[in-house]
Amino acid sequence: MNNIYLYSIVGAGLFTLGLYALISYRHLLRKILALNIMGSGVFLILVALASGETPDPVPHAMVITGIVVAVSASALALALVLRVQAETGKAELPEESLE
Amino acid sequence: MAAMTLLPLLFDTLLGLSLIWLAWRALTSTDLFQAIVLFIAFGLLMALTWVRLDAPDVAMAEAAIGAGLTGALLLATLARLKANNKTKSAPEKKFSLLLTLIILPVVTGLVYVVLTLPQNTPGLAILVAENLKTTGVTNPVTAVLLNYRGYDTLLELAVLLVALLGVWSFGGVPKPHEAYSGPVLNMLLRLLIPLLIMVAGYLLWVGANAPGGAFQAGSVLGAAGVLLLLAGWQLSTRFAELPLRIILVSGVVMFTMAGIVFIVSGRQFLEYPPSFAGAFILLIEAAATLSIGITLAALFLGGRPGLRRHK
Amino acid sequence: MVILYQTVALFLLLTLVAGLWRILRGPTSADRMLAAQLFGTTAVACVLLLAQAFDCPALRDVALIFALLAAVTAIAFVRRAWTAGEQNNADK
Amino acid sequence: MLISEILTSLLLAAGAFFFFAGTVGLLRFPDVYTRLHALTKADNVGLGLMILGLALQADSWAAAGKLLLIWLLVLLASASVAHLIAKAAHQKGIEPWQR
Repeated sequence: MNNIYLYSIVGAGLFTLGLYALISYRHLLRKILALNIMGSGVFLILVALASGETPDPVPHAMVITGIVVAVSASALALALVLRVQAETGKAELPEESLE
Repeated sequence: MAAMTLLPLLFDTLLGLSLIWLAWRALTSTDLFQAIVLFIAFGLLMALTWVRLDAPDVAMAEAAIGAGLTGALLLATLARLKANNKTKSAPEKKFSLLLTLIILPVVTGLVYVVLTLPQNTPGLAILVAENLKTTGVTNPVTAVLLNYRGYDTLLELAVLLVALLGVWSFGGVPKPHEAYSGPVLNMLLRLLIPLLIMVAGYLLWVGANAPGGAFQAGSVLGAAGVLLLLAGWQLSTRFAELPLRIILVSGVVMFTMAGIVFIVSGRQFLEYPPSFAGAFILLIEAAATLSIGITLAALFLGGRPGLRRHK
Repeated sequence: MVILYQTVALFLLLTLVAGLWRILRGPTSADRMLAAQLFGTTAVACVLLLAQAFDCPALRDVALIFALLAAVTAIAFVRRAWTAGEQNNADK
Repeated sequence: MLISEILTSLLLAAGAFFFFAGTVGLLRFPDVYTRLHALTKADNVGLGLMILGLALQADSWAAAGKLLLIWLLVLLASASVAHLIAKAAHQKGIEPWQR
């Protein structure tokens, strides 16, 4: 009966995967997916650690608001992606690095 | 009796591995459409995970947002990306080794910290349960959202509005280029929309003493709005200005007003008297549900209604 | 009975994971979307079984939300993603 | 074992079989139209059987009614989605598979 450890480790894994993809891809839509997966990882750790004999309702409430905020932030980010495309013709970050 | 512990363990392991695998494929597949579908599937499995973790409130929010909004939002955006932005999406090769070296310590650190955290601590659960009688509701999650941590929820409603303002600042609604929705879709909507509104009302009502509440109900309402917009429904300009804005801010306004009323009567901001708390919470939640639903649908619209987009 | 519910739920999760293969394989976008649709129906059954196994009636409301919103993503796909300008990469 | 429990077990097993058939169809059938057919028919029968089985164990008529409502909703969604996807595929000129 230890799904607490299991799901917390899955949460940490999701966070890491998201972080990796967030840094290594230039396409903005991909970055938004990566951010959402990072967020899911954090939510998973919070709820997993709160579960047990008596589930703690405080993290549950935080995660519910978190899910709604995440989707509205994604909507704003997607609108920004379309705006970037309208300005530059690309939905990616520019190629050149800081020099 | 071994099966009693083995089966859930197998279920959890399979679910956890699928989550990791789906996230990995969604983030690395070269085709963006495929990535989005994998991400939608990921959201569904997250909802199952919340079910397994004894968090039905969270599962409801995830189900409503994941099935009703995220997928539609991502697909609608993908449709508006130009063809050369759609397919290729390769990782940067230059830093991949360096990045792995940086990320490995992060993951080991995270896993170490998570594993060393004390488990089965009741956290705030006891405190919440002890004072539940004074909150006016019996569902602890609703009590936390609307009573103990009312500030958080109020500010969260404000965050939703700010996100919408951000989207509106980019200009008007993009020109719809849609065909007639067809008899099947129309019929489906005629059946679904009233049901969705009814279920939103049900979730709002039941949230006082069982899983449910303003956020879940608002998300369901938002999904109803998304469905209408997908079928080509347009907000009449008569309602696009003042009436829409009044509904959008009604949640925040109701919340703030309830807070101020108690300051005037000699209490703290958002400190409800136990005898009226249930009624106030229902009132605030009703306004919040309406605001959340309409805000989410407006976010899906992707621009300010009633404003022509100038080229 | 609880063991039966859990076994069937596990079995459904297995068929669901097998269905993932179709998302990866395609070949058309519609095939991928179909697999996601399968996920919706199977998830409803899975949640209902877990609701019965753990005797938690609130989970039925989760299944109700899934059932109500099962069509939204597919409608978005048909009305937006697939009709508007996928000409370039549909038949590759 | 009660008769209702035996009946529930049988219905759940039959439902599981139909879900299995639906997934096999999704994986093995040759084109979009046949896969649609496999999914939206087999899975809904499977869900219907399972819901019937679970409704036998429900505590109240209200709970059984909710289960039935869920099944009807999934039927409605699947039927409409199958139609919409098939129509869109046809309009895009995807040829039905022929032997």
